Amino acid sequence: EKLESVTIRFCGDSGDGMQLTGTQFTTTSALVGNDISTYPTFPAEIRAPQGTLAGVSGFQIHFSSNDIHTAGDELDVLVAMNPAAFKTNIKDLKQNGILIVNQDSFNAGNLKKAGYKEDEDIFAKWRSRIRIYEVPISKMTMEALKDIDMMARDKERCKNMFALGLMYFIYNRPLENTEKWLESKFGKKKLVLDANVAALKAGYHFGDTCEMFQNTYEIPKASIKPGTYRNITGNQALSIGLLTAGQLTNLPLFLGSYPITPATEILQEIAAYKNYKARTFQAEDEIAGIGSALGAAFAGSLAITTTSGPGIALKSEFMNLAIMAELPLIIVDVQRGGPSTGLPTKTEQTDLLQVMFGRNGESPIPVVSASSPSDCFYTALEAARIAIEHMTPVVILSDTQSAIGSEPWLLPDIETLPKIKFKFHTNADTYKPYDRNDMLARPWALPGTPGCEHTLGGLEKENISGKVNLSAEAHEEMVRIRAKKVENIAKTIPATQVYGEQSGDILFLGWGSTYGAIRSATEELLKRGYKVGQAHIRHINPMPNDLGNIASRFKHVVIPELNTGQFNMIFRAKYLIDTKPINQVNTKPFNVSDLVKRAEEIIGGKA
Amino acid sequence: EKLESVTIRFCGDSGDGMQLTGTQFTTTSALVGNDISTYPTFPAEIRAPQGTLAGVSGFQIHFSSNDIHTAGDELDVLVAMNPAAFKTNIKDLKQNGILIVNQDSFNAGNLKKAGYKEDEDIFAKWRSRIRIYEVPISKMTMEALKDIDMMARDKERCKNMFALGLMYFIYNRPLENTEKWLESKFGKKKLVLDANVAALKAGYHFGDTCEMFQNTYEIPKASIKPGTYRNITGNQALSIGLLTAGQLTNLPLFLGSYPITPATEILQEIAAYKNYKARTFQAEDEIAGIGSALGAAFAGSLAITTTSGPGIALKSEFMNLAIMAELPLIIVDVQRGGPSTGLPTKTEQTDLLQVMFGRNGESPIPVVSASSPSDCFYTALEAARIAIEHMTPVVILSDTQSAIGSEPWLLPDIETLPKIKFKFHTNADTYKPYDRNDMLARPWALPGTPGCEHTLGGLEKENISGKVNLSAEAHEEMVRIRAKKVENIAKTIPATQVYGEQSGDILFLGWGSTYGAIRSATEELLKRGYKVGQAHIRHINPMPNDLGNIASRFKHVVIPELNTGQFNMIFRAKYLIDTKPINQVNTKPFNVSDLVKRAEEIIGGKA
Amino acid sequence: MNTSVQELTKKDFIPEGDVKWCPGCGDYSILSSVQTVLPTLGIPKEDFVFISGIGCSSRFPYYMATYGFHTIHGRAATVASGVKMTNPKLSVWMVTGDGDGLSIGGNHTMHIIRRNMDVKILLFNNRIYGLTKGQYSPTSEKGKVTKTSLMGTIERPINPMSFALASGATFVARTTAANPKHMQEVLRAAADHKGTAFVEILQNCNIFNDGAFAKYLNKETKDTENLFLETGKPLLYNNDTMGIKLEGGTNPRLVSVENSGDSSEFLVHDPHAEDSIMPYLIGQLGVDQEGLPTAMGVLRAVVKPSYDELLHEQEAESIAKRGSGDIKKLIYSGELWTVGAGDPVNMDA
Amino acid sequence: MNTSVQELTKKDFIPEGDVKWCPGCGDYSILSSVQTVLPTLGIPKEDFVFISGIGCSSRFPYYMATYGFHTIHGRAATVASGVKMTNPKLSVWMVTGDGDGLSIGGNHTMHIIRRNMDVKILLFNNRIYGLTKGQYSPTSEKGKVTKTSLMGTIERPINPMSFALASGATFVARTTAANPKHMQEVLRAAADHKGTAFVEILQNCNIFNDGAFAKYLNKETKDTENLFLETGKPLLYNNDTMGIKLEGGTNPRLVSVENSGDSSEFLVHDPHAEDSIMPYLIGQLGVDQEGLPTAMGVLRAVVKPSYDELLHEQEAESIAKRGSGDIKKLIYSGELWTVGAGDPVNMDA
Ligand SMILES: Cc1ncc(C[n+]2csc(CCOP(=O)(O)OP(=O)(O)O)c2C)c(N)n1
Ligand SMILES: Cc1ncc(C[n+]2csc(CCOP(=O)(O)OP(=O)(O)O)c2C)c(N)n1
Ligand code: SF4
Ligand code: SF4
Ligand SMILES: [Mg+2]
Ligand SMILES: [Mg+2]
Repeated sequence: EKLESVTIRFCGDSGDGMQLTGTQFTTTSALVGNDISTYPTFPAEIRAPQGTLAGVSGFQIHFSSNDIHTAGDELDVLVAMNPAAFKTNIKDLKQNGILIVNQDSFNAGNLKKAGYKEDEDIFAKWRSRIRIYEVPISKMTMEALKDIDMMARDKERCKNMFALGLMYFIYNRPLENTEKWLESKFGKKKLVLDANVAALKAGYHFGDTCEMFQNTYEIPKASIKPGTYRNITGNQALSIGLLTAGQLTNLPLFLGSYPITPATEILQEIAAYKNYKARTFQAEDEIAGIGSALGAAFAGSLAITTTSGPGIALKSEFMNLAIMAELPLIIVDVQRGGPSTGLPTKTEQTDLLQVMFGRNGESPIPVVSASSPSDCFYTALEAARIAIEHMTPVVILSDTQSAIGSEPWLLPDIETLPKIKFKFHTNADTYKPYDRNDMLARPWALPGTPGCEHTLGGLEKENISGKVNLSAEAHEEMVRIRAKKVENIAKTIPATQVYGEQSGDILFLGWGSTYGAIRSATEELLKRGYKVGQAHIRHINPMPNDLGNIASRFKHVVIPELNTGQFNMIFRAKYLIDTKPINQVNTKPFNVSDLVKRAEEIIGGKA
Repeated sequence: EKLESVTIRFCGDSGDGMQLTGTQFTTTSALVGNDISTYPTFPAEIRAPQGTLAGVSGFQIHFSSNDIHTAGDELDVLVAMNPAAFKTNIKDLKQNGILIVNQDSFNAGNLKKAGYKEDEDIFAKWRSRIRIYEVPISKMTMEALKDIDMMARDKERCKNMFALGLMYFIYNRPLENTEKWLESKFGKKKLVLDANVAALKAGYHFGDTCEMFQNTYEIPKASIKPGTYRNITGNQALSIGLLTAGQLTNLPLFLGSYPITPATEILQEIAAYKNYKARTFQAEDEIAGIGSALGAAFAGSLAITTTSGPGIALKSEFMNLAIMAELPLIIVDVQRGGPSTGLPTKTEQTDLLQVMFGRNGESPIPVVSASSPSDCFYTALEAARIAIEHMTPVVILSDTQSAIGSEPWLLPDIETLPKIKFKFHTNADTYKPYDRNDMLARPWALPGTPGCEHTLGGLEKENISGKVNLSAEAHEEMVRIRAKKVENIAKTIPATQVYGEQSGDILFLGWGSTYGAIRSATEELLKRGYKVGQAHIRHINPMPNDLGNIASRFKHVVIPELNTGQFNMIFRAKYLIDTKPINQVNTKPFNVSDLVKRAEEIIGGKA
Repeated sequence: MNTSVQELTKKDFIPEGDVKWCPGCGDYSILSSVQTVLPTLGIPKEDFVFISGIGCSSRFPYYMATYGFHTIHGRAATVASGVKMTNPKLSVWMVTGDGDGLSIGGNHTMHIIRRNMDVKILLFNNRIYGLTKGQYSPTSEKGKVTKTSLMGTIERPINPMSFALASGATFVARTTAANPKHMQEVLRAAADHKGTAFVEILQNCNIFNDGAFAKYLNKETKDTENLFLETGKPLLYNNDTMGIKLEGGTNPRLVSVENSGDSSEFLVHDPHAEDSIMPYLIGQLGVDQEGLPTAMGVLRAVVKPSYDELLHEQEAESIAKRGSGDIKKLIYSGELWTVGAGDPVNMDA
Repeated sequence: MNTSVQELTKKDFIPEGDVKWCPGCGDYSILSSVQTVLPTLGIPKEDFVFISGIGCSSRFPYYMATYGFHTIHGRAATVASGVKMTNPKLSVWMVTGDGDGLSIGGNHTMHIIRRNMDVKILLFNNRIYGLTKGQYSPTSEKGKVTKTSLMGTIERPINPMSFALASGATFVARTTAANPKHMQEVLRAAADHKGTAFVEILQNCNIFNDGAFAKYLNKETKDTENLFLETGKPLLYNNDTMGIKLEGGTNPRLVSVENSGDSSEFLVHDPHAEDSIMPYLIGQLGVDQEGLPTAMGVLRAVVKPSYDELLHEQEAESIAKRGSGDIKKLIYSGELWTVGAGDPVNMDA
């Protein structure tokens, strides 16, 4: 049977290796030519006791013969390795969806841990609605490995490979890629390697031989842009982007940071590139992270600090100093659920107003955002360009969804990467600390340069000379210059592309990781014959100058955000357009179907 | 000669006692029945070297036979005790204004310190424009004290009293009040007392006998509301307001704070009231200031933290925790010039967006603002009411102008003070940490209460039980409840009063210390026959529900702010009204005349 | 509901709901010991307050059936101080980690100790950031390889004992989660101390830093690595076969020597000494000075007035002197004048 | 413009524009001493960077004709660290106050010292908040009456020397602004030290805390209150008539005794000792232990690799091992596949 696209979620105990299973299914699917998009779900606890609800970990894969943009709304298939996983994930399975469970783990003990009665028939109320396959995954794995000389519990740990093999069978995927990967991973540990391969094959053959699965499925190749790809998460792409910026500018990279979920990985990624002159400094707190980065910028590094929501509060005072000192500095905020400690592992777009306005005084700062995992790479390059060419701190807004989600990245050819133009000021005779170029950027002269000695600081100053000056005239002028300097950036950004209709009923206006869901909704609505366009912006401050004009070509401007309407407020205030916000703050990315539904209501005048 | 109102500024070296001189002239003027308003100007330095520009300190008094609302635009009289004071203040003196200088201090040395040439005739270009009186104040003071056995330099320090006496003569004010005050101050130090009194009288008689001042002036009594008055600054009024709230609720006061200009005085004021069970804690930093206050709120104090712009950045993370914990906490932000360290002694309204939005996640917080020095008292009471009755942190926005400016305060009669309704929850059987009343406030149960043990925290929770819960449902519900809880406050605030016309050409919509200037401008415009009204709000979040309706009754909604349009943005986004902002960010309060001019342009369609 | 103090048992301090630390985490043993000690203190259950920052260790309050506050990262000391200053009769406990209390929160730790606020501080030292999955902490040994130090750390660890002593700590102790009996003695001593009690608890993170404290437990090494402190007793260890003395008169150094039997030569442990010199010395044993055993137990315990105590004394004194609060006095003070039918009158007149 | 190192004079470090401290402020003398010492160090003018926080003391960089950064309150250490890690050849100096460096900034002070970042820290200790006009600071003596402590403070001051030593300081010294000669010697020693050099400079705030250090200056008391440290010399003072020794063998205490002439009984100052025990002892003299003189000079000076040094060593090692940066390698790594006319191909194949 041929299918267009399928969404599978593997879930089980943190210890069950679901992330790994998911990743394997992903690369294999990529290799057979499907387009893919994935999204993992982690427990907030490190390792909650085995079998408990708090310990459930999952990995979702959407693969298709079309070009896709999200990890999928509802699940076609749910693989649940224990009762806790079943309980926490079953509601996402669609009508008539396939549920595959590891029968062996649905015992009294695990049922109790998941909060069921020991003898409860937990599938009862589902049988009518979905197709349930109870597979003795553990037993059959043990069986398959009976000849391998290994401790029982180690054998049992191969059950995820059995499950993977089974899914490979059902969706007609080759085993080679995973076999190759297992070799590279366990090459030395022969026994472990054999055990995993055996389990993988056993799963595959089980599907083949047993009667359970009447039909298997074909998901044809997608027509994908030719080129070289790798599967990448947003945190990886952002790290590579920053490292690339360092290489392009020939500047040493300095990352001052303090660990915090979900931004920590960026620090860990970049720490592996000391040979790229990438210096990572695990500071004592967020303040020291940005403070050290600002010092590094003063001394000539491409300076970065990374954090997540709660960390921004602590960085705000230094962000303001960076604005006054007019030094290049990249502040990365990987947004997570808030307020306060909130929901550290969940996604949200609720830090926009904080990074725009969370500082005392009039303190304009450029803000750019990433619309997908691979887009984090280009966002990083653009942030570096703005920071250095315009001598200003810049905020990058990413979020949990982009950061830990993954997608295939069509690798750019190096020559086409954007250039970043700048040079240090070294001429003592012409040096004035707050002199201005045509974009109002001031010169960057490094300590160690003879004759360019100067003192920076957070007190108000006078233009050109940079001398401390608290007069009415100086303050008025500097407030104006700092604002204009940021506005000028809009002159350097490309025209906004509108996907779909260029005028009509609805313009979807979005930013950040909602891109995929909005794009899919737009495609669906166009299919249904609506006059819909999508403008998705990278630059939030300054906004592209053409937005007002574009918006004016549509009857409704619809602004979907995973917050209560933050960008919406800024846009409304600026253009006085009665926008239609679509807001959701419930730990989850948008469902494409919800967006489509709301759009139809709006067009139909029901909203 | 009779005059309606006069604006005088005394200025000189930090050491010259100008603040004191100004305060004396103020109380005396109040006692003769004038309405008054004052505003001091301090140097950013503690004691810059004597005679330098950085060391100039000033005190401005506006006194009148009418009811006035500002410290005055231009100066009628400038008293400059040295060249530096002359140089930094002369531009504020109006055409034909009176300049009185201490001739003796205009010597080569002081001229140089002020950056003039030693032999420069610095009055040359002014003679035609203003009336200049060069009085040998120092010499004549020495002369007057020649019989007093005192060191020369101590005698010379009495010159400010001579200047004061002279002004008393010119404006026909009695010496008694100041004499009485000198006695109370120097009673024990007989010599000092005599010297000051002698200088005061000498100044007075000099005016009387010399030919210099042809005419003196009468400023008749203003028709002032009967009652008991005291002259008060905003920081004092705010402190008394908080202390009063403690008394009204019978709660111990806890103020956790870290010194910062211009908020420090509040900490110092309240520190003097230990017998009011007011506990002040000078913390190691702003974070510890608010953290200790939050702990105090948990344990049952009326908890407060005070700071200024840069300190808010450091408090944001805890403000968010307070929002999650739903505990009563008052955060006072006395705004100063920014960004960063900025202009610590200057006034500005640029922290509004920071306190509204400067936190990660969706974190709504009530914000109230004070419109004048004495209004700080009522603002404090209202903040306490909201915090306690609605169980929420509340931000008070004051600013340098209200904080250090002063005006007569018609003292309230104690019985009329607002009541604050609350009681602690002590019934173990009915206790649920996140239970709700009709306003959505949760119960306040203190550690030490048997059976009400509970754990608060910053992780998302479920309603009613307050148990940690990171589910989609719990988060969605709590985000909605936290927002609704703040909106509900609008139901408890009085209808917005519009001064002047209730409909017409222009509605001035303002908040904070711009009140006085806007009121004066409104009065002037009404005099000139324009249909103008003024709505000045205390509640910024939530806004009064009637604002949209009021705004709709006017052709133009004009929003004057000492920022680049912060409240304006929020208001426009909410009501989609094409407001006309008037913005100024130049260290100075609004000039009434500027507001009048801009309003006329707007009505005339020129803006 | 309201059990009388006498009847309190461990069970009263165990809330419903499961504990979510990793199986095998050292935190479990600390939790159990605290729940064992509290009912023996003669303090009503409702008077206990547990305040923490953020970290695995800081989840502690959720697992106690007392009042609790899981605050923000590194700031527990500030909240605990506010609680104690408001209501000194409460028994306030602060739970923190090596990252929470010494990295981001180091400054608050120093100041709460300096003020001698009457709060019991339990610092769970696992020498790693657990909750964020394994980065080095300020107590990680130099050269440690972690996710953020792939070539090994290049910073020297802080010794929590020295840090607390230099901050003026009146009570300082070290114990280990692996030794519940010793831990409970120390916890009891801390509870009995009036003022800040700073307790470092060595705790194994079996997921990200397993075996960090193995040398204190292994059969082969434990006798030579542990030095258990006893008040008034000489510093002996390895079953009293070895001892610690100060050598080299004018330029003294700590050395370990055989115990000839006459132990008069060895340093005697005096936690009550006015100055903090000996505790500072003893706290460095083993940790900063290789080859010597690590001191376990109470290093210092001296009595000084606590901040909250002094605060309320000043308040009482002020009330005695000036009488208690009075709104009318408060508002109607300073230079007043009345405006009536006639002229304004200065009220002071 | 670019004067060669040899020709540098004090004048080269004096910028135009007036200094705005209060007349009589101790800061003037520190400024002058620093400007006197710098030209003698053989370092090019453009390589000096002065970084401060906020406070009267922190205005310092504006009054130096070098590179400077007047940052934010309490955070100078973080900015200084970033500068030094980026360009280790710079001579980085941090200027802070008792409030800036020990109140709000205490944590960063601890960590920069722990890391042994090669930064010279000058802490101007006037035992008061000057810029905010006179509130008590963490070094204010207990009981001090200030604008925020009308009945006297109720917290015990921190001893900057003990704090720095407990943080693992490799160089610790105390001097006073009132003694330029001594101050300049100490500054020179600090400049020559590789690693964090922590210098406490006692500085009089004649406006808000005048006479705080009078006892070290008054004719009558200075001999008995100052103990000037000299490497390898016994701890003698009061013109060598008195000395410090450690008494009471098994339970040692510091005592001051008459110098009989044979000074062999007295403690000998050894700033180079591996452990920080003696410096910790000496740092407490006078300050924490009444009746004894206060030690002035270099308490500790030991050589350890600095953080910036190790950071760049690891970088060099990594480059040697893995070759330097290469964009192509960077981007085209991990599991790659190509989509072309035909089937996707796994590039690792
Ligand atoms: C402001 C802020 N910064 C960073 C974090 C992320 N974070 C949470 S716990 C932690 C460190 C925990 O280490 P430790 O205090 O030793 O506790 P442990 O988990 O080891 O018990 C960090 C960095 C946070 N939650 N908040
Ligand atoms: C974030 C922040 N908090 C508070 C202040 C106010 N402030 C400026 S300097 C200072 C203390 C200065 O004391 P110290 O460091 O001893 O310097 P000194 O003036 O005594 O030399 C304070 C509280 C500030 N500028 N920024
Ligand atoms: S990560 Fe480590 S410290 Fe945290 S719960 Fe697991 S074992 Fe315990
Ligand atoms: S206030 Fe004190 S420290 Fe500040 S400049 Fe004046 S004298 Fe110096
Ligand atoms: Mg830890
Ligand atoms: Mg100071």
